[in-house]
Amino acid sequence: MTVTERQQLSYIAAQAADARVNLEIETEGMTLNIGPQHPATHGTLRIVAKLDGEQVVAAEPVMGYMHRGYEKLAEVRTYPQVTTLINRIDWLGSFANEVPFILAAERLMEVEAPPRAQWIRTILFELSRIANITLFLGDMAVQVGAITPVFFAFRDREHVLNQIEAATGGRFHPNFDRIGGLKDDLPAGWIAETRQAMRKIRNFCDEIEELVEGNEIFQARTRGIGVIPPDVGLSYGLTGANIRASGVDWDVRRDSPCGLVHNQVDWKVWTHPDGDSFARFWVRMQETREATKIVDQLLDGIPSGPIMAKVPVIIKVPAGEAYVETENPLGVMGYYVVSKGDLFPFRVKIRSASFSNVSITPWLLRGVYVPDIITILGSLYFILGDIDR
Amino acid sequence: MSLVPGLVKGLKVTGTTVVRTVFPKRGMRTLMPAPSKGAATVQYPHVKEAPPPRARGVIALHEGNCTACMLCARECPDWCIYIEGHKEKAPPRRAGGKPRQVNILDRFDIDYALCMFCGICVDVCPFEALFWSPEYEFAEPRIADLLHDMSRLSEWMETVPEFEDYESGSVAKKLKVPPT
Amino acid sequence: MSRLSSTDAVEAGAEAAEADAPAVDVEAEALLARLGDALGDDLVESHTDQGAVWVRVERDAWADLAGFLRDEEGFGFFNFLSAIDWMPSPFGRDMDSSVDNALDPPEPKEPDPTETGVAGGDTRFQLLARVNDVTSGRSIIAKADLPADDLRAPSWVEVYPGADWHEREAWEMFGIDFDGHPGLRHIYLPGEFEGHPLRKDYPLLARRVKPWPGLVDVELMPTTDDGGDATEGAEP
Amino acid sequence: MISVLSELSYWQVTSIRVGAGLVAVLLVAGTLVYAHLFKMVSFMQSRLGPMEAGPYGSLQLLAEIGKFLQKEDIVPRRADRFVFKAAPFVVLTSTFLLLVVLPGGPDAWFISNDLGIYLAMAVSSVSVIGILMAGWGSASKYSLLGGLRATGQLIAYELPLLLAVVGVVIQAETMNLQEIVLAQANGEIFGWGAIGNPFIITQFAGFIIFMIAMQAELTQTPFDMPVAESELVTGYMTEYSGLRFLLFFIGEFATAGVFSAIAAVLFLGGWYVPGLDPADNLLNLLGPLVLFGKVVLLTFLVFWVRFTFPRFREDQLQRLAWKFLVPLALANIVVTGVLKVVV
Repeated sequence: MTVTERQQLSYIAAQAADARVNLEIETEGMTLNIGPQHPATHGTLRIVAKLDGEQVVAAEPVMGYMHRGYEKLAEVRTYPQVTTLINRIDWLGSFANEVPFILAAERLMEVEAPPRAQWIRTILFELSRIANITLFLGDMAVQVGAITPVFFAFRDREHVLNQIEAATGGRFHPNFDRIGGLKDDLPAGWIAETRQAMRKIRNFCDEIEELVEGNEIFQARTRGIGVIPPDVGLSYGLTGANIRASGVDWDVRRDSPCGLVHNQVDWKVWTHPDGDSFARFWVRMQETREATKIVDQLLDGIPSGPIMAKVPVIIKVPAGEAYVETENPLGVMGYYVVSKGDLFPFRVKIRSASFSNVSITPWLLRGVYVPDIITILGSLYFILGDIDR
Repeated sequence: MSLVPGLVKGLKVTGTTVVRTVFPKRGMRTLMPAPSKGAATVQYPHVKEAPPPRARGVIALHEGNCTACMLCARECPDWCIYIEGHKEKAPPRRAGGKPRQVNILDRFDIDYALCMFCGICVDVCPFEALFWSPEYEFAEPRIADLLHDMSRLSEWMETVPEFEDYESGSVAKKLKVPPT
Repeated sequence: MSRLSSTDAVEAGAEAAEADAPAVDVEAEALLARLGDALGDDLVESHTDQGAVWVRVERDAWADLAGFLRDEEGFGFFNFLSAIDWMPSPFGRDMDSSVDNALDPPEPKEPDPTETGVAGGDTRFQLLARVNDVTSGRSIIAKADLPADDLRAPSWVEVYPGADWHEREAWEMFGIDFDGHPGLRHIYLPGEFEGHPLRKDYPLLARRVKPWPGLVDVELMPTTDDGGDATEGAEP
Repeated sequence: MISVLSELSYWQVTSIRVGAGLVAVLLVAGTLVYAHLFKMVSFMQSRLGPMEAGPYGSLQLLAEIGKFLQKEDIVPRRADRFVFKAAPFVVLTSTFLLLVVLPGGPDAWFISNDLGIYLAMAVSSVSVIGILMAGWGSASKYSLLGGLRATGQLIAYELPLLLAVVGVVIQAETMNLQEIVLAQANGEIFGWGAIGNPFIITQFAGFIIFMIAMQAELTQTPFDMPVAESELVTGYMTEYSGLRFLLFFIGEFATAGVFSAIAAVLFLGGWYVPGLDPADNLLNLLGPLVLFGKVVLLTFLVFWVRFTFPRFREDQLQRLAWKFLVPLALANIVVTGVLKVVV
């Protein structure tokens, strides 16, 4: 049996994962460990790249440095306690993590949140998308070497985080979604402030458009780099902006809405035909603008009424299985919840977006240059917590 | 492609940001540089931003309301609340009445090194003994010092803000913070 | 005020409920019929509920199912692959009131008879996977029983390359071997890790090394036999 | 001033010059770090930068130096110790050598050499050796990649840098930097000599090429692949700590200052102030300040670009150098030469 380059690299990566030591394998090429502690992997992802000069012969991600075992932990926690955990999966858009789980539990309980709760849920859902992707827009620039945009991103993301904090009490870990509704209603004056924040985010998008997107160097660095054909992307399970940048017109928010009121407002799913890193950046940029529009429209039409449906104080979820997925900032996130009629979920399978999104990297990174590794990883946009769960 | 190269536009963006940061008061024709107003950051120990009233900074305990019912400790996902209590006979409330039996709280510790700030304990408390305070300056140099006891938790009660009004269209009931 | 959902969804967990579900999903039925034709007896059971379709196939047909779904039905999007351990946890829930005597925890119980969920099941371990057709918005959840003494299944990597990492995860977490997988090795856990953490009989140490702080060591309040104002401060 | 110096003995003059050189490098570097790296960039990013050490954080650099000096001087076990330790000094030497040909006033110069700019271009290449030493000696893959990138890049951009200077040399008819300044001071723009003839006007293409090549020589974004934080951690500096890292750091900013000074001399009239007699003794005092002002202006451009743009990829950078800058510089030389002969 001939050993292919890929298999050899897999072997190296396996050895690396086993020994957790620096690799010193000298072949005709050079094996470069990018990570686990590296400025570009925002977290502890490690890429074992085999180089020929500056060209990547093969690359293999090694992860698990941050695995927290949420699927196991969720089995010993009650349903309300689980939302605390899953806040920390994608920590930049954490409210969005809670939504599919709560929706899955609601489906099992056959409860539906009142309209006001659904509305506010959707607003917060989109706010966490903005908070998440705003950072991407700056971060992507850092990956290709421009430092300033990320500070702009931090600066303007703050407006959104402030709104999330004012409503939920938590900047990063809201834990605000409850089975049957929300924990609390919005504070007075929140709607007006959120509108203002949306205006600032749109200004930020304009700035980034001029500073990063229109920059010829940025385009030279990202156009044609890391092209993902749509069918390959789908078979690797890519979702979100990554697959829409390959021209696949698929958005769970529009195509299979569940419990959220995206279909009540007027918005557009953006796609880009190129499938390269620039397309992924571009699609996310449009998505941020679109999200601000969604929020603005939803703010106009929040219905009045209660924010909690009638649910028992002690939540026992009837036996059954439900899978609910939503279009989270990073891509499609779903929870397969198996209940046995208990206080605790019997099994929670977390389908996180980044895990599948990053699984394409061995395919994608062959033959690129070292700087392109960073560009591609940056444009795929993963959160380590979303990979390692 | 526009006529102006993107490179120049980029320089314009950063350039305007410099001007905006240094001369924030543009409308008032003042050319006094005031970067500390124009910057988006504040000089933390000198200037402090006030978190919103709902901010989950630290959990404050209203000692008088706690009955050591253990609900918070049971519901805590991290098992970071430690409660001990005992029963006592209290003098009757009305003259001539029988002595009452009350639960006295001996120990109420929250290990903030473990706490995930999820707020479940505050939610489940049936006696309005736990509240969120936006206070956030309780860092400690040693991790063991983050185990805060009853007296410390009660001190934070003073920093608990009044509950805000709700946005219009809400039918939620506004809660009250008990006086310390 | 309460808006309890009034959908007359079929009772989850009911076996073979798809045939007599009130609102028959025509599209799903047609898909199931085509699957039945393609797989024959290997399609063991199926179930539809609120638009979701579950199928359970024989283990040997696991890869054929993937191939059929992708090539014939256009389910090009690989969503996830995992497994379920249907054995009830022998450790209970670690914080039942019966565990209040934490210093003397009960011995691990004999596993209860395994109950499986939607689309049934005969064995303790069950594979679970989901694929989508993004153009038509259809999706299907596939299951396959795995005999406990021979935990192996055909790999999906040939059909869906994205299954690679998911199968590594299932191998690591449940100990399921995938025939034809290019390299089953640890994905999250260190290489020398022993055991399969997501199996129900794998203890969660975080819950075992520390006593539950929710133990009530205030002796229970006698009922308010002393009359008067006992409501204040009384435990409900 | 020359009269004062001539009365002193050789060693006294030498120590004055060495002292002036140190001040010129370190003070300028410190000011640039504070004004640009700490403050301007912070304002660019809507923050305040250091505010605690000294008024408006002006003593922050001293605090940083104190911090670096306290740190352990780590040498990786498999590093080539001598090469690793010597590398930062080689880089810094190149900076100091660059300085010697710079004139600061009619008489305030270190050496007046007829091959001035030639010498400057020659010694600027010495830093490449230092960087390659650092990259190779560190026994780290990131450092090696960074060192190799630096070498390829610096060699590629030496050429346009040099060719951009040739236009100035043709116009000034000398390679002596002092005389280049005088040529600009005494020059006329179509008979109007009020501000002299700063070569930025006639040699604008040369100026642009020089600035781009300079940006690359200084390994500043968009040409910072050798350090490329997001790819190579910090490239050839990855393994350095404490004092030696500080030397690289000072070297980076001091070189930025010195190169800007060369650009100011070549294209902006150096120490000359329009309206004054170039031989005025006042310019011996005013000249260095004027030059410093011009340096601040040029480094502002350098850092403005640095903190605005993303970085090129190595191959794109080489393409820019060989396919765009070199032909453009050659064309500039041809045009300048033809015009020189014709006019």
